[in-house]
Formats: sequence, structure tokens, C-alpha cells
Amino acid sequence: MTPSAFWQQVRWVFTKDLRVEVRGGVTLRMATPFAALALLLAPLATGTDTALLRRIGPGMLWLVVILFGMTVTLRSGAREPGPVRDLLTLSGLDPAAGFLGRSLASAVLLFGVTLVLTPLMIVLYAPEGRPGWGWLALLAVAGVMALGLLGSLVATLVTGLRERTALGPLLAIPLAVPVLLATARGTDSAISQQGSLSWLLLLVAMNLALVIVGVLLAGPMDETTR
Amino acid sequence: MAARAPGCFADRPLVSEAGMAGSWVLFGYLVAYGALAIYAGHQAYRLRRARRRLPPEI
Amino acid sequence: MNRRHVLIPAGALLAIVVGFLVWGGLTDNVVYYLTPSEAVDQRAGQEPGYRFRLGGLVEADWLRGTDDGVEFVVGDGAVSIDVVHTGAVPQLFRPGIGVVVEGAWEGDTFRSDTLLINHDEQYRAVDGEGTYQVPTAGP
Amino acid sequence: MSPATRSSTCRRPDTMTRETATLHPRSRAITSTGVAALCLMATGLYMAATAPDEETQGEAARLLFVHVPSAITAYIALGAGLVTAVWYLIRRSPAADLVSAAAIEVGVLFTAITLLTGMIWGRFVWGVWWDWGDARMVSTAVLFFFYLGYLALRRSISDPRVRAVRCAVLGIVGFVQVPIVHYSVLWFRTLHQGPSIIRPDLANSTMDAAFVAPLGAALAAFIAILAYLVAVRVRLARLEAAVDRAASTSQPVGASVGPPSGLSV
Repeated sequence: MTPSAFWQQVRWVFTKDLRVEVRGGVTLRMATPFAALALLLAPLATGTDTALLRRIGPGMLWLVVILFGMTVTLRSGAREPGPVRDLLTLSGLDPAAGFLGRSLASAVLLFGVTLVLTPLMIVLYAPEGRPGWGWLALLAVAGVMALGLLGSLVATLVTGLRERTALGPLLAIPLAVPVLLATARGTDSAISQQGSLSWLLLLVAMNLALVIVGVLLAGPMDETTR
Repeated sequence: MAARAPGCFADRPLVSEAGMAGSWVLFGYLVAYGALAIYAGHQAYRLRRARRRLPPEI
Repeated sequence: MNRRHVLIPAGALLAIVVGFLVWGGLTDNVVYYLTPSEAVDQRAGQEPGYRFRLGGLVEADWLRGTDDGVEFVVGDGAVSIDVVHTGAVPQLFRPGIGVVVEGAWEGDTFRSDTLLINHDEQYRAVDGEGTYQVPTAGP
Repeated sequence: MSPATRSSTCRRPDTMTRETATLHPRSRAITSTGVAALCLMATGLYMAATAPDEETQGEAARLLFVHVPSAITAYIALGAGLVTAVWYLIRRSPAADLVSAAAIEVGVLFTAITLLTGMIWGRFVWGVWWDWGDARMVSTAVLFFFYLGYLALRRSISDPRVRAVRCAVLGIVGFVQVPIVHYSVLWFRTLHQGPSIIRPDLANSTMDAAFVAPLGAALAAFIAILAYLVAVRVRLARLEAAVDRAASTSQPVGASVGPPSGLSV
């Protein structure tokens, strides 16, 4: 397959997944309000210590994005059900292209969740300092990309299992720890006007590793979900 | 910074008693080898059970 | 399998980024504790009551037990800070050992409520038959 | 069981003989590995007990001879799981899948031992059972939970081929964490001490020779224990698979077969 044909397939899967989300809308209608609720409830658990809330704001935002976003990713990143899957297989879809397309679509959805939740976090937790918005945007993009790749990788592994709703997060969230560390700590240092280069590079490295592993193993993984 | 004076810490033993350290060591070894023994024992039990269930022709 | 157009650039980039992370010294801003020098340097930028961790060696010439803790001096060879610790004292606490204390500035002293021993990777036999020589550098 | 039922288990004779060979109740190789492991263990324990006290930690330094070998053994086990997982994906040999799963299961056991002995040692030396700021402790715990997930995934798939492929993928992905755990003490300034022997400047070991020998003996013992446990685990997996096959092919269940073991696995 030529590179352009490969990327064309990636684009197809990507737009298909986003269209499904636009028409079905699980992410925006259910997961995002749920995550917002979690952000609202966390201060009740820690007690209304304003100084503490200022410090934990960015960390809470990303914790919520990972915990609730991961459930979305595990749903939308899963391989297509029955007829759609057969159709894609018949039309010669490269499994690796499917993997990348699904991951990108999940990442876009997660970015949407983050965009909605960030202003909410700033209003509720009032983190001190003026953030470097450039760093924040870069960290968010790299973070949701990694979560999207991780989500669709794990989603494929638990496809069709009865236990997938519990098993998916158990497998995905330990691997998402670097994302939590890098985004939360990186946001901290972006807010305190220090650079976040090393955190950003950590996320980039994680993304690249996931792309390589996913593309290499997409074939074997797909054959078990047929 | 406070004025420096040669200090002491006499009301409290600085170096732990050997017996204390020994009991921590014993605790650690017990946990480690105990976990290994429990796992090995569980494997032996499952092996025996599986053999019992194997039909006689094998 | 013809996915080299994805794998080769991704692999090359990964090697570069990992190399940068490991050998570029970029993990320096991921610190678990500040050394006394860093703590004094960064003090101006901190708001009052800012909690952080301070790590260094317990200096030998000032050490005093109090009713509910211990007072001692933590240094890194260049800067020394007086520490007033309230709370439990680990058994290995003694002059010359590495410690990490958690707390905040109070005047010129550091008031700590958590004291951890930061033992180094050196193992020296008590009977002195070993070949290992104590290095002169700090932790 | 009547001859009629036996003939209804439509297995070919050649597979029968191979199974009979692998399922034989006693294997001399496994038994001798076990005996060797026990001897090495006794030697290691004796050397640990007779090692000199350490200057700062006193007796407590003896925890070195159980904590460090179990960590290294866990790395080796998970590494073996990785290699055999890759081998499975290339060759599709069911044996590689079984060995991979066995190695990872035993690796999880050794990771748990590492965490527990580390916590006990930390309580004595540092003064705390657990410390959130320490990269080594936290990353080891994350590794442990991930591989618990691996074992859970293994249990929830019943089709051997699907299970083998998916678990191989997971075993490969998860191993990425091992170098992160190992190098975390060098990359970050944390509470956990740096490496004493396998360090960037290999010539400058910071450990007295008096401790190196017992450490080596304990490591040899742990590796022998690892080999023994993995061998037993592989044999158990084979046996249980045979029981499952027998239970599914010789329905209705005869008196000697018992309930389907799928429930208890």
C-alpha cells in the first residue's frame, strides 16, 4: 500500500468515528457532565481548604479527564461491531490505519472534554498565577493523543469480553500514569512560568512508542476480533 | 540562623537496638518466603486436583 | 506489511526524544526535594507558608532532642539550614546521615513535621574488612 | 468409562501420545530443579545470616538479600514473558504462550514480594511504609497493578488462540514499564537509593565485598526458584487444558470426570 492510500484510510476511519459521535453523542451528553460533576464534588471530599484547592486544581482536571475520558475512549476506540467491521475488512482496510484513525478520533473527543472542563476548573479551583497558554495547549494535545492511542489499543484487547467495562480501565489506567504526571505537573510548571519541555517530551516519547507498538501489533490484534 | 553549639541527643538512643532491627529483618524474610511457600503450595494443590479430574485414559 | 513509512520516522523520532530526555539532563526539574542551596535561592519567589521538601545531610555539630521532636542542621556542604522537627524520629537518625524533611520556612528556620531518612547506596561492613572506600563527595 | 464413550472422544492417536508424555505425573527435570532451588535457598539463607552487620543499618541490611534478588528476579520473569510473547506472535506456538503466561504470573508474585519487603525495609530505614514522592515505589506499584490486569484478562478469555494473541500484545506493551522502574532512581532525585552494583560507573561498586557474595547466592537461589515455579505453572496449565478438553469432549460427564474445571480456573 502506498503511503497516501494508507493515510486516506486513516482519514476515513477518523471521520467515520467523529460522525458517529456527532450523531450519537455519548461523550458530550454523558461523559462530560459526569466529569464536571466529579470536579464539583472533589472539594467536598478534601474539605474547602482554598489554598489546597488552588494547588490541586490542574491535577484534578487531568485526573478527571483520564478517569472519565478513558471510559469514553474505551467505548469509541473499540473495533466496530458486526456488519461495519465486516464491511471494513472486505474493503481492505489496513488494521494499522484503522488503529490510527480510531485513536485520532478518540483524541479529538478527549480534547473536546478537556476544553469544556478547563474553564470550569479555573473557575472552581482558581489556580494561582497566569498560565503559559502555549505550553498548556501543547501539553493538552500531546496528553489526549497518548490517551487516545492507549484507549484504542486496550479497547481492542478487551473487545467482546463480558468483563470489558471493568477490565479496560484496569489495563489502561496504569499505563496512563505518565500522562497524568506529565500533564498535571507540566500544567503546574506552565502556570508558575517555568518551561514544561521535559514533560512535553515525555508525552511525545510515549505517543511515538504507542504508535510504533500499535501499528506493529494491529494485525494480530485485529485477527482476534473478527 | 541560630547560634551553633555542640549539641547532644542524649535523652533518646541514637542507634537502634540490634534486636529491633533483627525483628524487622525476620518480618521481611517471613513475608517473602511465606509468599513463595503459599504460591508453591497453591500450585501443588491445583496440580493434584487437575490430575484427579483427568479422565483415566490419558 | 508495508508500514515502513510510519514505523521508520516514528522510531527515529522516538530515539531522538528518548536520548534527549535521558542524556539532556531534562529531568532536573522533576525534583522530589530541594537541596539547602536551592531552598535558599528559591525562597524569594515563594509565598509564605509554601510547603516543600528539603534534603541534605545532618550536620554533626548541632543536634538536640526536644520534648516532641528534634532540632538539627541540614547542609549540603555550601549552605546550612536550621531545622525544627516536630513528630516521630526514625531509628536511624544520627549525625552525618541523609534526611528529607517536609515543611515550610518559619523565619530563618525550617519547621518540619515529616522526617524521612534518605539512606545512600553505600554498604559498609561493620568489621571493616571490606575493600570499599568512603568517597568524599556529598550525596 | 465404557469403550463407547472413549471412542467418542475423537482425538487422533498421535496427539494422545504427546499429551501422555507431557502430562506424566512426575517429571525428573522439574523435580531436580526444585531440589536445586531448595539447596541454593539454604545456602543463600546461611550466607545472609552470617554476613556482617552494616555500618549504618546494622542487622537491617540483611533485607538486601531478599529485596534486591526478588526485584531482579521479577525483571527477569517479566522479560522472559516479553520474549516468549514476541516468540508466540512470530511462530504461533501454544507452548510459547503458556510459558509467557507462567513467567508473567510468577513475575507478579516476585513484584509483590519486592513491594512488601521494600515497604518493610523502608519502614525501618526511612521511617515510613510508603512515600508518594518516591518514583521507584510508585512506579513499581503501577507495574504491579498493570500485570494484575494482565492476569485478569487471561482469566476472562476462554478461546485459547484469542487469549494467546491478546495476552502476547499486552505482555509486550506492559514491559515498557520495566526500564522506567529501573532507571527512575537515576533519572529523578528521589528517596530510594541509587543502584550499588549495576550503576553507570560499573567499576565503582559502592558495596563491600562482604555483601556481594551473599547477594549473589540469594540471587542464584531466587532465579532457581523462578525456573522451578514457571516449570510447575506451565505443567499445571497443560494439565488444566487437558482436563477442559476431556470435559468438553466426553459429555455426558462420567463419574470419574467431575464438574467442568472451567468454573474453578
